[in-house]
Order: sequence, then C-alpha cells, then structure tokens
Amino acid sequence: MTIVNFLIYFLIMVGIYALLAMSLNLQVGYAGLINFGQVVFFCIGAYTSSLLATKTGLPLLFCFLLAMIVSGFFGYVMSIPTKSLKSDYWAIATLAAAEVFRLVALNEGWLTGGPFGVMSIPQPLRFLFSMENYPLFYLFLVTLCVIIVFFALALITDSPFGRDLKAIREEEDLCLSLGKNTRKLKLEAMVVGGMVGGLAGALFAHYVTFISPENFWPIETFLLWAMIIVGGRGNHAGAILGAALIQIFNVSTRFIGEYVSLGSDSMASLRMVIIGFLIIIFVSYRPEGIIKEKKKVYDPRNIR
Amino acid sequence: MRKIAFIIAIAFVLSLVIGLNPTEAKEPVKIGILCPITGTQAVMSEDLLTGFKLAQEEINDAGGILGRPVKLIVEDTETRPAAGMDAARKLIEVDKVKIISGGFSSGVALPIAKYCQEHKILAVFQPPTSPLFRHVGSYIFLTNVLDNYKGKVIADFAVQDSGKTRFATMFMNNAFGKALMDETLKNLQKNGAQVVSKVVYELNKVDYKAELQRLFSKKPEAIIATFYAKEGLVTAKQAYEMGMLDVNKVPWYVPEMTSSFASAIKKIPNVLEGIKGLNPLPPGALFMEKFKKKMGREPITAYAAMNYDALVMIAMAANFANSVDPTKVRDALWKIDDWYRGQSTGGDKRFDKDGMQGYGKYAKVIIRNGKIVPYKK
Amino acid sequence: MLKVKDLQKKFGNLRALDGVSIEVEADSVVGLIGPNGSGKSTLFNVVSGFYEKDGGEVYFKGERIDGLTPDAIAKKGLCRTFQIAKAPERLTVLENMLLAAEGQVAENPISALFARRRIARVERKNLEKAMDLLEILKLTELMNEYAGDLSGGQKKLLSLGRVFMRNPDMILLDEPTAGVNPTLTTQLIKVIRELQKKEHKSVLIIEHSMKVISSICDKVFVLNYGQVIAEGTPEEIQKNDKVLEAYLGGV
Amino acid sequence: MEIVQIIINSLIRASELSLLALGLTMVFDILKFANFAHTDYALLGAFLAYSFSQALGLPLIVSVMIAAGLTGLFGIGIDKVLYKRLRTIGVQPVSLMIVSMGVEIALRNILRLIWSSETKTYPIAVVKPLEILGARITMLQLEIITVGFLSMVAFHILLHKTTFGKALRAISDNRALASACAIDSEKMIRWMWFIASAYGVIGGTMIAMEHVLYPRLGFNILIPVFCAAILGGIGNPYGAVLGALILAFAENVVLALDLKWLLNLGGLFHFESIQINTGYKPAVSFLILILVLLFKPTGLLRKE
Repeated sequence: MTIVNFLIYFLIMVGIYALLAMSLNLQVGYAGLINFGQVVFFCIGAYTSSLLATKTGLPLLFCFLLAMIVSGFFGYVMSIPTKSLKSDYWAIATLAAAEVFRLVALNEGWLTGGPFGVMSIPQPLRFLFSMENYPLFYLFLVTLCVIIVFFALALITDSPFGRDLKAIREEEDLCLSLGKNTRKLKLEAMVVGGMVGGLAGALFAHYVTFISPENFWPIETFLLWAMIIVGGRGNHAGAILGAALIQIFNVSTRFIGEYVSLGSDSMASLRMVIIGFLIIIFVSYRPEGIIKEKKKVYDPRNIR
Repeated sequence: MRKIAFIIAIAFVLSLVIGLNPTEAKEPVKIGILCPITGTQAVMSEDLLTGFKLAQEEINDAGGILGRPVKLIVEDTETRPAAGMDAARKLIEVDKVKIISGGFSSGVALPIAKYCQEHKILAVFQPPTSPLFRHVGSYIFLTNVLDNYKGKVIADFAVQDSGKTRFATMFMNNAFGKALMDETLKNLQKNGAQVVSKVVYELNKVDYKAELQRLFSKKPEAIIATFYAKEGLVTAKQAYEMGMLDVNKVPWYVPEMTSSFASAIKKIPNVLEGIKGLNPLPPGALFMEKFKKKMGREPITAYAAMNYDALVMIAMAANFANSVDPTKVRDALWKIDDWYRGQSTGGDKRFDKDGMQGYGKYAKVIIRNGKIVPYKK
Repeated sequence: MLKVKDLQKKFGNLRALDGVSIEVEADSVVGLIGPNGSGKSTLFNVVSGFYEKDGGEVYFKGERIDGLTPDAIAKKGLCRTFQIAKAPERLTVLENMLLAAEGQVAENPISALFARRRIARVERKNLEKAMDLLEILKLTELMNEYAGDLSGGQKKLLSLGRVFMRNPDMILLDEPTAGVNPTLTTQLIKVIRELQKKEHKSVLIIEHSMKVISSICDKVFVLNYGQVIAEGTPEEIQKNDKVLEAYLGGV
Repeated sequence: MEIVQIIINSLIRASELSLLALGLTMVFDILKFANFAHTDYALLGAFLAYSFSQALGLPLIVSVMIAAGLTGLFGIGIDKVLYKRLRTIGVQPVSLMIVSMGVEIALRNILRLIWSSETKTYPIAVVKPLEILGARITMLQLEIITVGFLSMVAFHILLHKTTFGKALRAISDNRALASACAIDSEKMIRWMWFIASAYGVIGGTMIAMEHVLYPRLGFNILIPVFCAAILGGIGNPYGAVLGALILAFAENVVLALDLKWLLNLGGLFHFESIQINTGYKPAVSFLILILVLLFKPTGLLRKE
C-alpha cells in the first residue's frame, strides 16, 4: 500500500479513459459526429462482458471480444439516423439514448442485477499473479490495449478512409458529389468507435470487479468531451493527453483539498465549474486543442 | 534580494529542525473517513461528520489509541462510484490509512468494501445497509442493521397496526430502495397481505404525480413508502395536494421517518400529520448532550451517533489488541462488543460472525403536530 | 449521354423547374444559361440527386437515375461541381485531389488496417496523376496548403481538379470561371477543351460569360422561369430575341 | 376521476415546460444551435428570485420580475462574451452547441457553489386544494396555468403585432435579406436572448414554486424541454406549446396505462394487469424525443 499503488491505479484509469477519448475522437474529431452519448458504449461494453463472464463462464477473451462486437453493433444502430438528422438533433438524440440505456440497466434486474449491479466479475489471468502484482499486470494489459488501439486507429485514420472521414466532417455534400457513400463511412466510424468504447467498458468492469448503473451517468460523457477538446480533436495523441490531463486535474483536487479551506461540496462544484470553463475557453479560443491536428505534408521530390 | 533569500533559507532550516525534532507529539493514528458530502444525502453530512469529530475529541482527550492521537482524513465519495473509489484508493494508498469508516450509498460502498477486504483494510461502515454486505468478508463491519431486518419490521408493523390487506409500496430505484422493497414485499406476503401496486421512482426529479397516481390506482388500503429528504418533500406535497395523504382513509408507513422527511418536516410539517413509521432508536442521552453542546442543536439523524460508535469501537478495539494492525483490531472488535453497547441504537453493537448487526430495534414513531414522536397504539 | 425529360421541381408555390427537357450528346460540351433564379442550379441539384424531383425523368447512359442518391449517381460517372466551390478546410490541396481519385482502396477500416501495400501502390499512382493535374491548374506551389486558406478562384480550380481526378464520363460544371481571373479563365477553357477532346468526356456547363460559352460549347440551352426558352448553337442563341428579352427583362 | 386528475396534472406540467420550450425554440431557430444551458439560465433566475424574496423580503411576484430581467441581461451578456464572437468569426453552429454545453456544466455548478445543493422552497404555504369533478387542484396550480396561458398570449402579440416580432421573423427566415432591409440583426438577437431567458425564468420559477428548487433541476428538465420544442417543430412557438402538452400527457398517461386488454388477446390469457415499470418514467421523454427525431425530425407543426 504505497503511493506507487495509487499511481498504478491512476494510470489504469487514465488508460481506460484514454481509450474512451480516442473512441469519441474518432467520431467527433474525424467524422464530425457530435456524440453526446459516448458513455453508452462504456456501459454496454462493461455490462456485456461482465454478464457473459458471470452468467455463462465464457473465457474472458471471448467476453472482451463479444463486448466489443455488441458495442460496435450499437454504434451501427446509433449511426442509422445520421442519414436524415441534422448533427445537433442527432447529438441530443444520443444524449437521450444513453440515458435510456442506463434506465434499462437499472430496471431490468433479472438480467443486469438492477441497482445492485454485477458483482464478483472475474479478472483475466488473475491466478497467475499475487494480490500485489496483479494491478501491475492489469496496467500492462491496459497499456497494451491503448498502444494497439492507438496504432490501429492511426493506421485507419491515415488511410483513404480517414481522409474521407475528415472530408465528411467538413463538406459532406462534396463527398456525396464525389461518389462517397457517406452514410456507410459514418456507420463504419461509429462501429469502430463503439468497439473501442466497448473495450474500455470491459477493461473497466474486469478491473473494478463491480459495476452498477451509477457508473454511467451523462457526466462521464461530458468529462470525455472535455478530454478531447482540451487534448485536441482530430489526433489520437491529443485524446490520450486530454484523458491524462483531465484525470490528473480530477484527482489533484483531492490533494489540494488539504491546503485550500473549501468545503468538499464547494470543491466538487468548483471542479466542474473549471471543467465547464475549460470547454468554453478551448472551443472559443483554441479550438484545435493543445495538440493540433497534424497536416499531412507531401514532399514533391518524393512523388516522382 | 540576497537578504530575502537568506531569510528564506534560515526559515527553511528552522522548519526542518522543528519538524524533525520528536518532541512530545507522537505520530497520530490515521483513520480514513468516507462521506457523501455531495449527493443525495448531503443534507445530513454535517451531522455525520460531527459524529466522528465528537468521538475523535473524546478519544484524544482520553489518551488516544495506544497513546497516539487520532487523526481523521475525510474524503468525499460524491455519490459517484468512480469518485468513491478514487477517494478510498487515495486514503489507503497515498495516506496509508489502515482503517476506514463512514457511511454512504451501497452502490458506491460495495466496490470499496471489496477492495478493503482484498487488501486487509478494516472497514467499519454505518449505512450502507444492503444485505449484500453480509458476504463481502471478515474485514467489513456494519454498525447499523441490514435492510432485510428493517423490511420485516416495517411489514409486520404496517399489517398489524392497520389491519389492512391491500398494500401499495413506493421505493427509490437504487440499491437501498430495492433491497428494502424486496424484503418488505416478502414479509407483507408472509403476513397475508396483498401488494396491489409496486412503484419505484428515479431520484432527483421534481414531478412524482404520475408515480403517485399509479400508487393509488388499484385502491390500496395502506401505503409503505420511503424517501430521501428532497424526494420526501416533493412527494409529500404532491400527495397532499392530490388528496392522497388522508391517513384516516389510507394510512402511510415509512421505514425511515427522519431521513425521508428531513426537509419536509421543516417546511411543510402540517401535511405529514399522522404518518407512521420507524426510526432508529434515539441516540443515548450522553451523545445528545455532547452533540448539542458542540452544534447548538439536536442532530437531525440518528446516524450521527452510529458514526460516533464506529470510531469509539475502533479505538477501543485497537487499545484492547494493543496494536493498530487491521487484522488484530478486527479480531478485537468481536471481543469488545460484549461490553460496549454504544450511544446509538439500531443494533446492540454486537457483531455476528459476518461483522453485521444481527439484531436491531426500531422506534415506532408517528408525526404529531409537526414533530416525530413515539407511537403507541 | 444525359437525357432530361419534363423535369419538375417545386419550392412551396414556386415552380423552380417547370417541365425542363434537355439532352446532352456523348462527347459534346453543352452550355446552360439563363438569368439569376431561372433554375439552372436547381436543375443541377436535381440531376445530381441532391434535390428530390417532383416529376419527370432523368436518364444517364440510357439508365434511369432519378431517385438515386447523389453518391450513387456520382459512381455511375456523372460528376458535378458546386456554384460556391466547396473545399474541406483542413485537408490540403493535394489531399483534396487524392480524396476525389477514382478506384481508391481501403475506404473502410478493415482494408485500412490490412491492405497497406495496395494502399501505398494506388496512392502513389494517384499522387502522380494529381501532381500532373495541379501542374495544369497552376496549383503545384500550393499543394501542401490547407484548402480552407485558398482564394475563391483557387478553390474553383481545385474543384475542377477534383472532378478530373474522379475521371467521370460526364461533368456538370456550375459556373467554373466565376471569380477566376481572366488569364486563368482562358487557361481553364483550354484545359476543359483539351481534356474533353482527348478523353471524349461530355460536359454540361452553367456559365454567365458568353465569351466562355461561345468558345467551348457545341450547343446551348437557355432557361427562364424554370422552362427551356431556347436551344441551339451559341451563334443562334445570341441572335434569339426571346433570350435577349429574358435577359433584359430580368434586369 | 383519475382521468380528470391526469388532465389537470398534465396541464400544469405543460404550462411549466412550454415557457421553457418557447425560449429554446426561439434561440434554436434564429441562431441555429441547440442551447444546452437554456434551462440553467431559467434556474439562475429562479434562484435569484428565491434570494430576493428571502434576503430582501420582496414580494414573490416582484422578485420574479426582477430576476427575469436580470437573467435576460445575463443571457445578453453571455451572448456578447461568447456566442457573438463565434458568430462573427463564422464557426459552425455545432461549435456553439458545444460551448453551450460547457456553459451548462459551469453554470449548474456555479449555482451549486453559491446556493449549495440543499433543497430550497419558496415561502408559499401548502394549502388544501380545490376539488373539481373529483380531481384536485391548488390555487397556485391554477395560477400557474393562467400565467402560462397569458404568457403565451403575450408572446403571440409580441411576435405578430409588433415591429420587433416582424423583424425577428424576417431574421429567422433569412439573415442576409433582413440585414439588407436595414434590420439591425445584432440588436434583434440581443432582444431575443433577453426574451428567451426571461420567459425561461418564468417557467423555471413556476416549476420551483410547484415543486422544489435545487441546482440540478435545470439539467433534469433539459431533455423534456428539448423534447417539447422539437416535437412541436423548431421555430414555431405554438409548436412548443403543443409539444409540451403532448409530452406532459404522455408522461402522465404512460404510467396509468394498463395493457392487459392488449396482452390477453381477447380472453386468451388472463393477466391481472400489465403496467409499465414506473422506473421507466424518465425514459418517456427520452423515447418520445428519439422517436420524433427518427420519424418526424421537422416536428408536428411547420414553421409559419
């Protein structure tokens, strides 16, 4: 029980939020899809994986994969109305959809355990490690996931597919006029985003070993938004940086608390006030975030 | 410039010397306190913390734990599981606390309890009272009685007192409400009563009229319902306005009188007239006196005394074990509970084999003239 | 190539297209003129699938295309530009060109992950083609600039470049020379003509400048109030009284 | 009797929601973005009114008037500091929406910082309700319905009988054209913010009077208000009222519905009663919103 343990825990949470932020960033930063219900992927991933693990005893690797597939499928469902809806309407609809899902998790007790949540979620390869070393292994697992997802997303967004997404973000009609099936492209972005979000949810559930509907309030979505806005939209490193910064900020207020004479209620409010201001200031004055979206520069000498 | 630097350097050295000098002060025993300072139970948080502070002062005046003073480190759970876990981790891993106490909602507390159990951290909580806590492990103790016991008591009370058989129930849609509801329904049936409508409601809403309509839609003869302060205020007002609080026609039974109507009794006492229910037995006179002296008022909630008891029992057990090692303190907790009955009631502070209060007593209360008073038929 | 039969489009009570019928032969350049608000751009939008028609038929290469989505129509080889040139702000000029290239691979996440070699090969080919076109359009210097930073005229050139990258069978150009300086305009006309001669494309072009029209068009249609009021060679049109009246009446 | 009570309850809820939906639909229509902070503006006013009546001892009606005025100015102020600048540099409306989300988070927590999260009530005594056809309604509720109705009439007159209203409608139809007709659109937008915020305050205060006042209230009613505005058709004030009415009825009726006749299939089965789990009540507005967006995103009423 040392500060190192806290650091490991903290880094695991940063990793999980980084995955969620990268997933949101693919949707918002690349495809321009304003998703205010990102927490729904987190929720679906966490519940799918933990319910499969506790109720069917499926090997955890399959639970993780199925969590990603189910979340990805929900990404597909969410992408359906993007064809006919203006982006702000769609944004409001996603916010509502995420709340509906939380309510389903809360009210369908026969499946989800209702308000009691899912307990005793098994942990991957738990038997190989001692109590002290397991978090370190989990940190390794999460870091591995973050690295794999980072490079996979980098490959995806660096390809013609990524270029199409960026073009949709800015001029959808133009893409249509060039024969791009924008609906399919958005769908694919949502599916990939959903899968990454679902992975984050599964990683979270199997780490804390207990989940309940209280984990999936809309506030989590807003925190994720703050992460990608501060870190920088349209690049994956920005999402990771944003996740780290916002998490550091969130935790640091616990430590400042000892030196600043503010009640905890005020402290919690103040924290969210600052998150709100960060969103306002960054969108207004530095919309590109801390890490700017990288311009793809070609050297004319290399072309011929 | 150089002069200032010199002064700062001197001050720095001085502070080091003073800081390192092991004068009389011994290193304090740190105890972590988790509290929902923001969230649904925030109204009571001042009382809850006062309970701990009273115990701390008293323990320190009496020489502390093994001659070392008790230091409380308070963290807010924000009623968010992720934040609660942050708080507990910070206490255990950064502040290196070995023993934690506090009280908060079950959804937030369960993962923390599991974490404590895994890492052999002693946890003495007050509510959560979800029956799920019974099986978490040997390091988890509760100073309050589990919901399943309360569910039985309220069901028995309501059936016997009213003599009715058609009941409708209304509980909040969270772990606390659900556990209490399940037990209440089970025991209503055991008593031969019929439940004609079961309403669960989402917290933090402003309009519960549709829920109330549903509650009364099947012509129930009596109601069992519980709330938190905010929802209690809103629901009482709306039920009154829709003519549903006529307790002579349809009596209401509330398992948690004080916390259900903490706000309502201050703001709209007249509409609550005649509602019956349960309360933890009032804290001991000694505690009440101390609380009044410190705060200049009576505590709103009996839970303040449960926190007081939790801390006092931890200190006693540590002194008894002659150690602050959580495992030793844990073993001692089962021994000291024979001769400490506590200032709070609810349980008799005797822990059963799972560290729970196996047995509890409640006060039957009724609201008369805007005050919660003991009820006798 | 393109056959429009009795096309109708209404906006509320306004008949933007009121039974328009035109035909564009393969391998020809056809102009479309008419005063402001006569329905030229609406015709483009309906033909390219951006607006839904209220009646009539559109055939492209003998196939019925009305009712298809814009991207499906574009895929059939009918490509358009916009009156106000669109340019994705944070894609560079070169990326804009690549965006439009035909026959791209990996326009989905799975191939993007697993078909790296093929992507590199095709991208390289497209890059070469793009550089050739940029050379012609005099945009080589700006290849690594964000399209959002270009001037209006440069954006027009870029949209022309994109269409050529796409290599469609027929092109709908919506005022390609508006806002472009005169020397460049001459150049542009030359480019359009050359490409048309070399690759036998069909072009339907909306233009205000009679000079442009008469220098490249084989045939001209004149629209007014959503109806075709005249058609013929540029010389014939310039002598047509109805056309003159429409333009003067509009002023 | 039950049905009369349901109608009364729905009317009260609709009066409260429609005033809020009115302001939202106006901003949405003219500035083309969904103002997520709208209900928090209303709540700011409600808190101000509370403080004026408590601290200064002003009569409630006066307090509400002053609070509405101040919040109107606050709306103008926020526009001046944030939105106007973004409008002039020509960012996409979606960015404005994200900024408004930041404002929502910050403002909600500032309210909590100032007034604490403790529940507050206005100094209005709870009195015995009147009985109408077996249903009950209090004087306050009657007043709420009346004020709601009068405010709507006032709004109608404002929109149709004044030059301001005509100018506003012109701006909403075509900003450029309106400017060409020498309408000072910035000035009109300022007035619009004032009216939208002030109307919101009346709605917000009515909710707080009827029920209770606490900082999260704004976020809690956000989705229902959005739902009412979109359901009625953005840009149509009568639509906002209609939307609020439909939503209010739906919320109250859904829980009262008994679906046994549907499931018993004409005597085939004998279910005692099949009713929707009350835990899903908050989902009613979310689901209606999603359904409306999916099937009729333009809303029920067209813009005039």
